[in-house]
Amino acid sequence: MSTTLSYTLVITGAPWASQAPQTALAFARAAIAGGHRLDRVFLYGEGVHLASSLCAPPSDEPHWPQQWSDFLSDNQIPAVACVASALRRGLVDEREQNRYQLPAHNLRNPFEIAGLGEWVDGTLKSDRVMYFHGSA
Amino acid sequence: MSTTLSYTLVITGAPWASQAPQTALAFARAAIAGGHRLDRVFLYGEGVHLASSLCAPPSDEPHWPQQWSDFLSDNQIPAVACVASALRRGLVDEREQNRYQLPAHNLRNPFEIAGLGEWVDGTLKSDRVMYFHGSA
Amino acid sequence: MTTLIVIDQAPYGSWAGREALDMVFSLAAFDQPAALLFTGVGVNWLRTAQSAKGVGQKTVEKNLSAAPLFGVEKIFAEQEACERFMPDTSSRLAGIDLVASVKNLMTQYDHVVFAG
Amino acid sequence: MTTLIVIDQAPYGSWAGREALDMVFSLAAFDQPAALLFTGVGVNWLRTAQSAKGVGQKTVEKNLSAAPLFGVEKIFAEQEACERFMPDTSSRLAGIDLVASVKNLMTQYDHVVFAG
Amino acid sequence: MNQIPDTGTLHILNKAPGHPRFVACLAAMSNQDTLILIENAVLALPDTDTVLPRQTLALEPDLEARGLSGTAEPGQQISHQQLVQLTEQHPRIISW
Amino acid sequence: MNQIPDTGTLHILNKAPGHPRFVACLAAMSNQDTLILIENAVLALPDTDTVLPRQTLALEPDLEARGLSGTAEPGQQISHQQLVQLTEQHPRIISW
Repeated sequence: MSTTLSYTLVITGAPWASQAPQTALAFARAAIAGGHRLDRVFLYGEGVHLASSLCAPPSDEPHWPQQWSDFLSDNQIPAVACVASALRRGLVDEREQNRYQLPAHNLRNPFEIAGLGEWVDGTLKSDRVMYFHGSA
Repeated sequence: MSTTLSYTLVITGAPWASQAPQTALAFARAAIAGGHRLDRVFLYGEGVHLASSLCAPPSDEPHWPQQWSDFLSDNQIPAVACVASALRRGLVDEREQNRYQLPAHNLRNPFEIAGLGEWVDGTLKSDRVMYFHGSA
Repeated sequence: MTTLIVIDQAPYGSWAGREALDMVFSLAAFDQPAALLFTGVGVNWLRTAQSAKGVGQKTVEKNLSAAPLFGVEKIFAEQEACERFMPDTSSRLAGIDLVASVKNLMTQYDHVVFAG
Repeated sequence: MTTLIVIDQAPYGSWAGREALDMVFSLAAFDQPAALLFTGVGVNWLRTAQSAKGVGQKTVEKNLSAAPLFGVEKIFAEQEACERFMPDTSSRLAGIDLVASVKNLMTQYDHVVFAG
Repeated sequence: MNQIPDTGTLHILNKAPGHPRFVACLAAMSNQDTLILIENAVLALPDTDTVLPRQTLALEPDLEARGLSGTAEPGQQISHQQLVQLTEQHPRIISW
Repeated sequence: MNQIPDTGTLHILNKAPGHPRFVACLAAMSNQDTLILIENAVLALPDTDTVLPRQTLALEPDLEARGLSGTAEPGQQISHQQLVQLTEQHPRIISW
């Protein structure tokens, strides 16, 4: 039971549209507490909305993008939003803003934008790949 | 058959997660072609993602936020994203950006941000209120 | 004009149900007659002893209890779904009107609206 | 490592199915063994004569026909769902392997993945 | 397009067969009501497990996208223009 | 927590009863498999219409949120920590 395993977490459900980001965060915390390693968090499809820097929920409500950012930074875990999913849905970093001549960028730190190759890499290198989908 | 009616359209499904924005646009065009008036388009829940100015789908794919913007401007139809839905999901105009000290704003022209009162007003004043939901 | 807001989605899994509540409260705030109907798995909103802290959310039970105070005229629930998910009546919130026929109830309102 | 990507959602209603296709193509591009399985209403992806211009989209039929060229090993479909939605076999795309037991097929893959 | 009675409720359904709201919609329909299948719901036409109400119409672009133009009777297919006309005739509309 | 066999597949299900994928998940389970109900799927416990597999567990925070702590047997409720342990023991995991 005390073996250290490596995990890739894939989140495909958006905050507010699903519980996926909050369930994934609780799982991630428990995995770290259990002595495991998180190789990478990969946002896909609707899950990319978790990486928005512009969410401003009421102050007495949970702020999942903020909670995720803090967790990722504190534990130095790489997190990637799939570029194709993100561009369609309006999640861009400064590089994509310039490339597509968009009026702003809204990718929250420390999320990065990259391709599906990062997911393939996770399926090859991590001991476990966990998926957190929407429930609708 | 030739009576002119007024419509409020409510869109609750997001582009790419649902067909709601494209179905609503086809309906809106047909309503205008049929001699009717659109009082207002109201984005609610996940539907607020339609108002993003940062979507950059591949050039050979439909760009629903752009199509909607063009349609609204050409026909001078007011369009409103619900403020509570929008703030949670990271859709903000310059005013909300300043109020919540956010790093950018991403509300597409000519969409505006307002409260549910605009929806209530629609249910009271328009002859028909049409809802376009997600299908998942 | 009377409006029936229908909630047929499970609680806590998404924000859709809360946004339906906001709609009904908004109608009531503008003095428009409005009622709520819970159907299917949506009736699980009406269970007692909810405690959502562990999923990082606020418990919706309180919002529902406040509904009459804010002018929401009625809270209805589909009887068959209540019997399916909450056969023990003590697990149901008080003040709910069970309806045997969703079809008949819907015909009594000018507008029938889902939130998403 | 073998992966089975499962599509159980209807075509054109959302982007989820297309994003599942992107996953399977991506695996194939990195020379990883990958197959597709269509179940439930998802089998309607496999119907002939699709024409999505009227809903402002590109027809997915072509993407599917390209799957073998891009190295996707197999395209499976749940037999029961095909008989339910496409009883006339002439309305089904060619090159599909019908499976009687989704359960048995899934046990033959290391990873079984839904796209959303 | 078939003769549409100008009474009854217009039910606009966009969920695929098997979705809980698909089932709920059919159960809530009265005899004088009209069902319009749009988006994923047009898959109800070829579905051998679904019994549809007598007065059922379906949106043509959604049928075409899914390769289903052939499964609908000619009078069952409606354009967006005809959908707008139906909403003129029906003050009561429920979008499922 | 019950004794978990370290073979078989771990099925993690987050859809409410009545969702097509809920039904598909149950149909895809073998005898040696384990079912974990999370999020909306915990509503399967009080659902009098659902027959669950022998080896069914449910995530405690999701049960508590929905007022269902009382409907699960004590050994059926698992924490996130225990869920992580189950993923250690099961190389094959399907998230429905």
